[in-house]
Amino acid sequence: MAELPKHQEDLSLDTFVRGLWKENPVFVMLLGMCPTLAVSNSAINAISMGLATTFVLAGSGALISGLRNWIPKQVRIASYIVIIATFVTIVDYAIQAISLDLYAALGAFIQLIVVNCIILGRAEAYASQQRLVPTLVNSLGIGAGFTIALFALGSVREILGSGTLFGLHLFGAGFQPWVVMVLPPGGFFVLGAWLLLFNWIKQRGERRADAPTGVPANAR
Amino acid sequence: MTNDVQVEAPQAPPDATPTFAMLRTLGGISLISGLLVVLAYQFTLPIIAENQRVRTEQAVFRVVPGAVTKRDFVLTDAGLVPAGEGVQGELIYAAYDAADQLKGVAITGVGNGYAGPVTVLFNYDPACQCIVGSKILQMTETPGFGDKMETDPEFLENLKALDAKLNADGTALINPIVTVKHGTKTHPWQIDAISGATLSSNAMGKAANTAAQRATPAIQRDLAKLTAANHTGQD
Amino acid sequence: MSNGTSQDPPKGAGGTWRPMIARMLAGLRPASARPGGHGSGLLRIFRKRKTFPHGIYPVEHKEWTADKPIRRLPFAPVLVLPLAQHRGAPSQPLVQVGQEVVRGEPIARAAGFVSVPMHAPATGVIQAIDLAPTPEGPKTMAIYLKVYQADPQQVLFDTGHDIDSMTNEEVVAAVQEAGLVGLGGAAFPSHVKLMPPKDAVIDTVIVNGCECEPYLTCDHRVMLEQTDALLRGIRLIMRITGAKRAIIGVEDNKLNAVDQIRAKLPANLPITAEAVESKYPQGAEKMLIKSLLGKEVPVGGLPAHVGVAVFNVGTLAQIGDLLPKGRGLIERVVTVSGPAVANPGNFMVPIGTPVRFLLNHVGIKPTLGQVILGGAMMGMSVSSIDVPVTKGVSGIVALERDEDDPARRQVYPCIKCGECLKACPINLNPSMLGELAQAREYGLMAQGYNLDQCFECGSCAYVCPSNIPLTQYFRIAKSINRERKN
Amino acid sequence: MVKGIEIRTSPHLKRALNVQQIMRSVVYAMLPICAFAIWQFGLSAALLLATTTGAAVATEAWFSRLRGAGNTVADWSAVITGILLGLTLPPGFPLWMAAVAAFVGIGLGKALFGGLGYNVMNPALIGRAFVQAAFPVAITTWTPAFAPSRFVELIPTTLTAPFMRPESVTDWIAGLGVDSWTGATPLAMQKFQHIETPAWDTFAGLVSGSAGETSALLILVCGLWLAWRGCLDWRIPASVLAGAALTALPFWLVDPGLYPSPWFVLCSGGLMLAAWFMASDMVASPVTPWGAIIYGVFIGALTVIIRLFGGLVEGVMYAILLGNAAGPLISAWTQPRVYGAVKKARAKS
Amino acid sequence: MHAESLPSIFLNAAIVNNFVLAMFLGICPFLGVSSKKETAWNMGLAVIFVLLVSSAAAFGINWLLVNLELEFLRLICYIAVIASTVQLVEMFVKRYSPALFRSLGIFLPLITTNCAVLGLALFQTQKEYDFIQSLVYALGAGAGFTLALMLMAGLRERLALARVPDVSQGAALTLMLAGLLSLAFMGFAGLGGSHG
Repeated sequence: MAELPKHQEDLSLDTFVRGLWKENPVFVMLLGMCPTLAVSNSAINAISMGLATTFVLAGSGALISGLRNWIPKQVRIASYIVIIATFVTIVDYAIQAISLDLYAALGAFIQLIVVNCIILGRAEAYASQQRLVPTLVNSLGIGAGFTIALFALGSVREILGSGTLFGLHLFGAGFQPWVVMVLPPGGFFVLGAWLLLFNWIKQRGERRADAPTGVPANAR
Repeated sequence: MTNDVQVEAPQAPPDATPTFAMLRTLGGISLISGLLVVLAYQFTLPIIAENQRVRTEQAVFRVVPGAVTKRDFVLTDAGLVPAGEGVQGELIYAAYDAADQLKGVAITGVGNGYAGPVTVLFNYDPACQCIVGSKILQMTETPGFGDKMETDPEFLENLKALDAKLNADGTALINPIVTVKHGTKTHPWQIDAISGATLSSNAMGKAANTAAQRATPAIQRDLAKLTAANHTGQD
Repeated sequence: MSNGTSQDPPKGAGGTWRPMIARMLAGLRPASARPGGHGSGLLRIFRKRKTFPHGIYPVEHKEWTADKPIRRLPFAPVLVLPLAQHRGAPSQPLVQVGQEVVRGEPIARAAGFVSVPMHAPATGVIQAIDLAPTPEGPKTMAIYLKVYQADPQQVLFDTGHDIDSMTNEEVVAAVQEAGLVGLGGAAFPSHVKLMPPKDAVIDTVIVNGCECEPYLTCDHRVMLEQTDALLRGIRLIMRITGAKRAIIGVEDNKLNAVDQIRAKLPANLPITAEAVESKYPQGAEKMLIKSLLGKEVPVGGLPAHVGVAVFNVGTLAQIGDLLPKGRGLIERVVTVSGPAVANPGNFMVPIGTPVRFLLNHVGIKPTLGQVILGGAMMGMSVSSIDVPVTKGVSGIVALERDEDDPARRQVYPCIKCGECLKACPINLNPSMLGELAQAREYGLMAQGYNLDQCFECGSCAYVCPSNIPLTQYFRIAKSINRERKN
Repeated sequence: MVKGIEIRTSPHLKRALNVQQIMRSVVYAMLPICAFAIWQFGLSAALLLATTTGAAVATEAWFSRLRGAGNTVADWSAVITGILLGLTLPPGFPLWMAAVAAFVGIGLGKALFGGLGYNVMNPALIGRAFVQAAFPVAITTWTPAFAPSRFVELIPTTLTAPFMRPESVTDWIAGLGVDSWTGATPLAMQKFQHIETPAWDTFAGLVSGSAGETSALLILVCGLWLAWRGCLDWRIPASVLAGAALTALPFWLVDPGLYPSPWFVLCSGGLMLAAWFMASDMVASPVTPWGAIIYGVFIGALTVIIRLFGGLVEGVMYAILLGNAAGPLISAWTQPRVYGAVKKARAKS
Repeated sequence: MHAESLPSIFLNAAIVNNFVLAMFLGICPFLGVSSKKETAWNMGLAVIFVLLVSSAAAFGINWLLVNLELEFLRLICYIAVIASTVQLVEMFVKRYSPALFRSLGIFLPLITTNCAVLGLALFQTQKEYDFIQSLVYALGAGAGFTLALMLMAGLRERLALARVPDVSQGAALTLMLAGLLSLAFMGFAGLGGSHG
C-alpha cells in the first residue's frame, strides 16, 4: 500500500455539499445498492434507513478519524469493520427502541448497513486521513445524499405503489395502486428510471454545450 | 500466474509495525466497541421489552374487542402455565374487559400462503367454542390480493363465528377448519375463499385450523385457570 | 441496342394492377413456393439423393440455357489477356508489341510453380502490353491482341503427346504447359493439385459436375457434348494421382448428363456417376466431398487429407482434349444468361474476349442493372463491361434493376431468426458473426466463431430477411484480420 | 445501353422474404384470432385490441423519433406487440391499464435496448408481466364468453377512468343471466377444484379466459399457416407443446383425478397462443437450431411446473420470459459444430 | 419449530425468494461482475464456496453466543468471522490450488462486502435453521446468486453488441435488465410452498 500524501482538506461548504450531488453515493457512485433497493418501498422506510446510515457514517467516521494515528495500516480494515459494526449494533437497538413496526419493515437491512460499501469506502478514503470536523461534515453530507436518494426512490414507489406518501392518502379512494412498484422489480425499475432521467439531462446538457462551438445542429 | 505472484509477493514494509502495536490497537478498539454496544444494549433493553409488550397488547386488544387487560399463558403438554415461570413454549393471551370478565383468548396460527407464511392472531371464544375475530400479524402476500383477507368484508364475515368445537375426548376439533372455494360455504367450520386469491384464503384456513387444533383442547381443559388466574392477578 | 423480343425469360409483365394483385396473392403462399423462395426442406426429405446438411435452394433458371448447345461466336476485334488470370504468380510475357502471333502459340510463360503459361487465343498482332480493367477493380497488366479477322484462325501448335508413354512427372509438366487452371471459377493452377502433400494418399478422384450456381449451364453442356474428352481426362488424372476410383457428382437437375456419362463409361474402370441433390452450394469442394463420401475435410486441411482430389468437369474435359494434342488453353465455355439477357446461351469464347462484345451478341434489355462475372451467388459484379473473359469466368449473368421494390434493400437489424444458421453449409453462426462485425470485433470473429472457415458462398446473406450484407462483412473482417496478422 | 450498371457484392440473389413481410404475415395470422376474440367477447375485446395496438404503435413512433432512428413503425413489429398484448389480456381489462401495458412493453421491453432486434425478452409479455404485477386483481377478473349482450354493451370495467380502480363485475355478471358462472377459467377450476373442462370446449375455445387465448384449434391453424410460410421456426412451438405434454404426462398417469391430462394442458390457458406466437418470437429466442429445441422444452416444462406446483394459475408468460432470459446462455452453449472441426484436434493454432 | 423440508429451503433460497432478484442481497457484485459469462461463473462459484463456509462458521458462533448469552455481540462477531473466513479461504486456496486461485482469487476480497454473505448468516439465525438446514440454505442462496449472475451476464453480453441508445447505456440499462429478470422470477411465487 503506497503512502498517500496526506492532504488535509480545508473545511468548506463543498465538504458537505458534494455528497448531495457530485459524489452522491447512489445516483453517481452506485454504492450501497442493496439497502437502497430493499427498503425504499415507502418514504418513511427510506428516510429511516437514510438517517440510520448517516448516523453510522458520522459515528464511525468520527471514531476512525480520531483514532487514525493509532491504527496501523495492516489491521486498519479489521479495525474499521469492528468500529462500523459497533455503531450498526447501536442503531439496531435504537430503532427497536423507537418503533418495532419500523424495525420489522427494515428487517435485516439495518444490520446489513455493516457491509454497505459507502461506509467502508468513506472510512478508507476520507476518515482515515482527515481531521475530525471535516470528516464529520463530509459524512453528514454523504449521509444526506444517501438519504435524499433513498427518499427519491421511496417516495415514487410509495406514491405509485400505494397511493400514499408517509402513509397519507394522496388520491381519492378509487385510486388504483401500481402494486409492482412496492415489489422487488419496482425497485429496480424506479432506480433505473431515475438514472435514465439523469443520463438524459446530462446528455442534453452536453449537447447544448456542444451546440455553440460551431457544430451545426444538423451535423449530428 | 507469474503476474499474480509478483503482485501478491510480500514487499517487506520498510517500517514494519510491531505485532504488539497491532494487537494493542485491535484490543483497544474491541474494548471501545464492546463498551459502546453493552451501553446501548443495556440502555435500550427495557424500552424494547416495553415496546414488545405494548405491541402484543395492542394486537390482542384489537382482536378481542372490549378487552383492557391481558394475561399470558404458555401452551405446554401438561396444559396452560402462566407465562414468566420459566417455561418456554407458544404463548396464548387471555383478554379481560374492565369488569375482569374473560372476553376471549388470543391464539396464533401460521399458514403458508401465496408468497410465504401468513401469521394470524385469532380471538377464540371459549363459551361458544368458535373463532370470532382475527388480525394478521405478518404476511408477504401480494398487496391488492392477499390483503383482501384484511379488508374484504365478505371474507371477514367468515371469521366472525367460525366453528371450532372439540370432539368428545377434547383432543381435537370435530370438524377441522377448511377453506372451500368461493361461494360454496355450507358449514360454520368452513371458510369461503376470496375469488382470485385462493391460496391466500387457504393460508387463513390453515392458520385458523392449526391455531385451534393446538390451543383449544388446552384452553377448554384449563378454562378455570384462565378465569382463576385473572382473580389471582387482581389480588 | 437489343430490345430482346424473341425469348423473354419470364418476368413480371402486364399492366400495373395485375402484378399488384399477383403479389398480394403471392403473399399468402409459402415462401418456398414463390420466386426466389426458400424451401423449408420438408418435402425434400423424401428424395433419396446424396447431399450435405443445410444449404439453400435459390431459383435456378437453368432452363433458359440448359438445352442450348455450345456455339461459337465471331472473334472480337481486340482480345485483352491479363497476365494474372489464375491464382499464384502472374505469367511473364514472351512477346513484344507489334509481334505477330499464331493461334495457340505461347505468349507468356509460367513465373514459378504456382503459375501457368498463356497461349494466344487468336491469330493476330500484339497491340500493346498495358494496364487493363479487371473485375476486381485495380487495373493489372495485360496483353492486347488485335485479331486478324480475315485469318482462318486454325490452331497450328499441335505438338502432340503420347500420353500413355509419359511419366507422371511429364504429364504434370504438360498440364502446366497447357496453361490449365480450375475452370469452375477458382482458376487455381491444375498441376499443383496433381502434386498432393507428401503425407496424403489420394484414393478417390471426385469430378465436380454439380454446377450449383443459378443460371449457369456451361458444365452441363460440357458433360453432354464433351463426354469423351471428360472421361479421357478422368482416366489421366486417376493414373497420375494413383486414385483407386473416381466419382462424378452431378446435381439431379442434370440427370440427362448423368445418363449420357453412364452410357459412355468404360466397363473396366472404377468410375461411377452419381446424382446428388440440387442445392446450393453443392458444387463447393467440401460440400461435395461430404455429400458423396460423408467425410469432412478437417479444419485447416486440404481434400487430400481425406484422400480426395476434386476437379471440375470443365477442367478435366480440357485436360482430356488438350493434353493428347499438346495444345494450350485458349478458349472456354461460358454461359451468358440472366433476366436482362435477350438471347441467353452457352458459347465457346476465346480467352480475352471483352464482356461488352459478348453482351452485344446476346442482346441486353434496357432494364439491365448489374453484370456479374461467374455465378449469381459468388460471382463478381463488374463496374465496366470492358473487362475480358478470363480462364476462370464460367458465366456472365446480367440482372435487372430492381428499384421497383426498395423495401427489399432496406437493411433491418438482425432479428435473430436463425435462418442463416440453417443455411450455412459449414455450420457457422453468421448471425453472431454479423453482430460481431458490426461491433468491429474482428479478432473474436476468427478466434471464437471460426470466421476463417467461411468460404463466402453467400447462403447466409441470401436468406437473411433483414438484408444484412453478411458475406460482405465477413470479407472485410477477413481482410482486416489478414492485415493485422502481417 | 449499359451505362449506370450497378456494382454490388455477392451474393447477387436474395430470398424474397424480408423482415417486413415476415412481420406482416404474423399480423395476418393473428387476424382470425382477433376476429374470434371479438365474436366471443364482443365490443370490449374489440376496444381492447384497438387500444393495445394503438398505444404500442404510438409508443414505438414516439421512441423512434426520440432516438432519431426514423420511423420504425413500418416494420410492423410494434403492431404485432400490440395485438399480441391485447390477445393475452382479459376481455374486460380496463383500457387505461392496457395502454400502460403497451407503453411499458414497447418502452421498457424494446426501445430501451435499441429497438427491433435488440429486445432481450418478448415486449408484449413484458408489458403483460408488468401489469400482472401492478394490477393483479384486474388482470384476473374474468367475464363469461358469449354473453348475450356482448355486442350492445361494454363490460363495465373496460371504461374505467385512468388511474382509478375498476369496479366489481360481480353484479353485472349476475345480471347477464349466464348459467353456472363460477368466475374461474378452466385452468383455475382444474387447479383449485380439480375439475377438468371437457376437452372439446377448451380446444374449440368455448370457454372464458383472456381475449385471444381460448381457441386452441384456431391458434393451431393460424400458427401452422405461419410455419408453412416460413415465418416462424416450427421447432419452437413443437418443442414447447411437447415439453408441456411430456411434463404433464407422468403426473396425470399417477393421479388423473388431481392432475390435468396432457391434452387439457395443451388446450387450456394461454399455452397454445404463447407457443405459436410468443415463444417463437425470433428476436428473444435462441438462434441455434438445437438451442431452439432446448428453449422450447424448457418453456413447456416450466409452464406445467408453475401450473401444477406454483402459486399462479397460468405460468406460460413467466416461463417464456425466463426462457428469453436464458436464451443467450442456451445459444452460447449450443453453438453448432463447424464443418471439419475434429473433437480434440484443436491443437494447431 | 422449523420443519421446513430441505428441498423446500433450497428452492426458496435459490428461486422463489432469489437472493439477488427478490431480496436485494449481493446487488453490488451482481451489477459489477455480470458483464462476462466466464467471470460471472467464477464469481458465482466463489460466492457459493464462501457462503457455505461462512454459514457453517456463523452457525457455530451463534451457538456459542447464545450459550454465553452474548447475543448483542452477534453482528460484530459475524462480520469479523466472515471477514477472517474469507481471508483464510483466500490463503488456503492460494496455498493448495493455485489454479483455483487464479480463477477465483480476485473475487474473494470482493465477497467480504457482499451483503449476501452477512445476510445469509443473519437470516439463517432469524429462521432458526439447524446446521444441515443452514448449509442447504447457503447452497440454495449461492445457486440462486449464480443463476441470476449467469442470466444477467448472458443478456449483457448480448446487449454489448446491440445498438443501445446512449441514454440507457451503463448502470441504468443493467438495473432495468435486473428489473425484468426480477419480474420474470415472480413467476416462481408459491412454488414449492403451496403443495409441499
